[in-house]
Amino acid sequence: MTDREVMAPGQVSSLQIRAEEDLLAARHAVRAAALEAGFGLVAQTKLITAASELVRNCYVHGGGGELVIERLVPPPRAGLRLTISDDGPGIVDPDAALVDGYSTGHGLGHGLGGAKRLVDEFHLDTGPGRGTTVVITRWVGR
Amino acid sequence: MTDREVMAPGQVSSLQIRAEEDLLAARHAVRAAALEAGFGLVAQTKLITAASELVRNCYVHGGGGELVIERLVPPPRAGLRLTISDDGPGIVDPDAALVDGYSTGHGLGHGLGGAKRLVDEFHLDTGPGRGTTVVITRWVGR
Amino acid sequence: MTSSEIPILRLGKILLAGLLKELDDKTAVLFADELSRQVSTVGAEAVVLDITKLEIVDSFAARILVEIATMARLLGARVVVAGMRYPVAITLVELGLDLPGVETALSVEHAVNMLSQPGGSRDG
Amino acid sequence: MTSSEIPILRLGKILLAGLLKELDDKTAVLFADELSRQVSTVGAEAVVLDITKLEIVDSFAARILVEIATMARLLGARVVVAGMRYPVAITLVELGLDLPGVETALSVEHAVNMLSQPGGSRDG
Ligand SMILES: Nc1ncnc2c1ncn2[C@@H]1O[C@H](COP(=O)(O)OP(=O)(O)O)[C@@H](O)[C@H]1O
Ligand SMILES: Nc1ncnc2c1ncn2[C@@H]1O[C@H](COP(=O)(O)OP(=O)(O)O)[C@@H](O)[C@H]1O
Repeated sequence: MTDREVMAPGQVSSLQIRAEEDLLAARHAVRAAALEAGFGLVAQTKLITAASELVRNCYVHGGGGELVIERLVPPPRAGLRLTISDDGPGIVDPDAALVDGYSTGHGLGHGLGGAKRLVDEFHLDTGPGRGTTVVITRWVGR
Repeated sequence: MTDREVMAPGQVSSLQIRAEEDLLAARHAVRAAALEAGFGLVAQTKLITAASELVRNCYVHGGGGELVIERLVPPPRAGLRLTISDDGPGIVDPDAALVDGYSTGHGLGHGLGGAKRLVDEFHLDTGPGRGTTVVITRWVGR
Repeated sequence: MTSSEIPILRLGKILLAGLLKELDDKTAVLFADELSRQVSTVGAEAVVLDITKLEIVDSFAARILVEIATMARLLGARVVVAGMRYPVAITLVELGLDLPGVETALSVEHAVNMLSQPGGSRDG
Repeated sequence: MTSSEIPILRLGKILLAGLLKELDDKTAVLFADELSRQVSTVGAEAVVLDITKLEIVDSFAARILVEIATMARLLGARVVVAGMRYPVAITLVELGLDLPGVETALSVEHAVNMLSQPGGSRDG
């Protein structure tokens, strides 16, 4: 695997989420970026899991979309920012969707709220007919 | 610790709730006042726990605020009155919020209803956009 | 080896399955089918799912693990999930998930020992 | 000593952690991470959380205790919470909280005895 060499600090990479296999590819890309950024084992696992939840939502609920991985360099701190976006139906009631156990499908309904708890910053931009964009950030060394 | 000397009967003291550390400081201040007022061990524990729930709500849900500790002297009885207030979003449905298990966050949802059961008097004044003020009172020797 | 690419070994009345690094949708479904078929034909009394290799358990994978445990339980077999990595345990709890009804063990060895004790309880 | 300032001692296959007077958010998270790492690396079969010093357990602290117990259970270890003060127990019941899934013991000594009995039950 040459994944580990792909991202220099400050670099941005993106990945289309169109098929089931892309979920795996997305996870691999986030793992490679997290290793490269210097995250510890627990932080890495949390970030990849959060990404996995959101990329799956993008595919399952949003009909597919895009993952953008952005390597943040100091100042102020080193970190990783992921933007997961789709042009799907959007979420009518985002506050409800964030509550654990709320699912309109066959999921456990812990994805959105869980992902929020696993990262340092979480922004959800959505609305009926507007698609869904989630931006998550985790800083190295916390 | 000189905490134990701070409150004479009838005296009022107040404490800002702005940061995580203030939760601990609030607990210490309530403990000192409860000892001074002559509460037994169980009553003390109940009052401090109720205060802890409400001060955490003030910080987490209300965005911070203030704790006022008031030493009540006879007549009619010795006791302690705590006022926890914030200018946050307020509570849309206070009756629902008092029900055990109701939480809009990641909490257990036992704070508000639990605090009410732990004290002798409980007043909740809140509404959308009006902030939240909770006044609790516990009398010595019951 | 099975059609799901997840090896299932037989140890007396125990079936031992070693999950791989990743658990995707298709593999999971094939594996669950194959496993329940084997539990049934072999008359297995217990299944040990070795998840030592699994690096990520998101809510999708957690659901699969619980579904496999339920399926085996309905067939009359116990399921023990063994060898969860500690970052995975920390993350699952933060996700608010706790694999209800699933027994756990530190390692496959612990799981097999636990299953060989006649007085071993059924729930974690 | 651990990075969370909560000492974790090892007694054979048992880890013994003594919580301090206060349990705040940051300490709790660091402690949970460190404890699960140790459970995993040491292969601990049980964890005893000594809460003798803990003077207040509000719903936040109760959630933490349950989460730590869940995390240890996912790794395959038992968790016993030992030494709860009686005013704390009275208050928890009035809060409507009962630490689901957490085993309890009167003291650390009781907990260790309980864990050394092979037939000790697994559930609280
Ligand atoms: N990208 C998205 N597009 C449309 N709806 C979404 C999206 N992400 C989440 N949702 C909605 O929010 C709900 C909760 O999401 P989540 O907590 O991840 O649970 P789950 O995916 O298990 O249903 C989903 O059931 C779905 O209705
Ligand atoms: N000071 C406050 N400001 C705004 N909302 C509050 C406040 N206190 C409580 N609430 C609301 O009431 C709900 C129930 O409170 P509580 O019983 O303490 O549970 P928890 O804090 O565990 O969620 C909270 O989830 C929140 O929505």
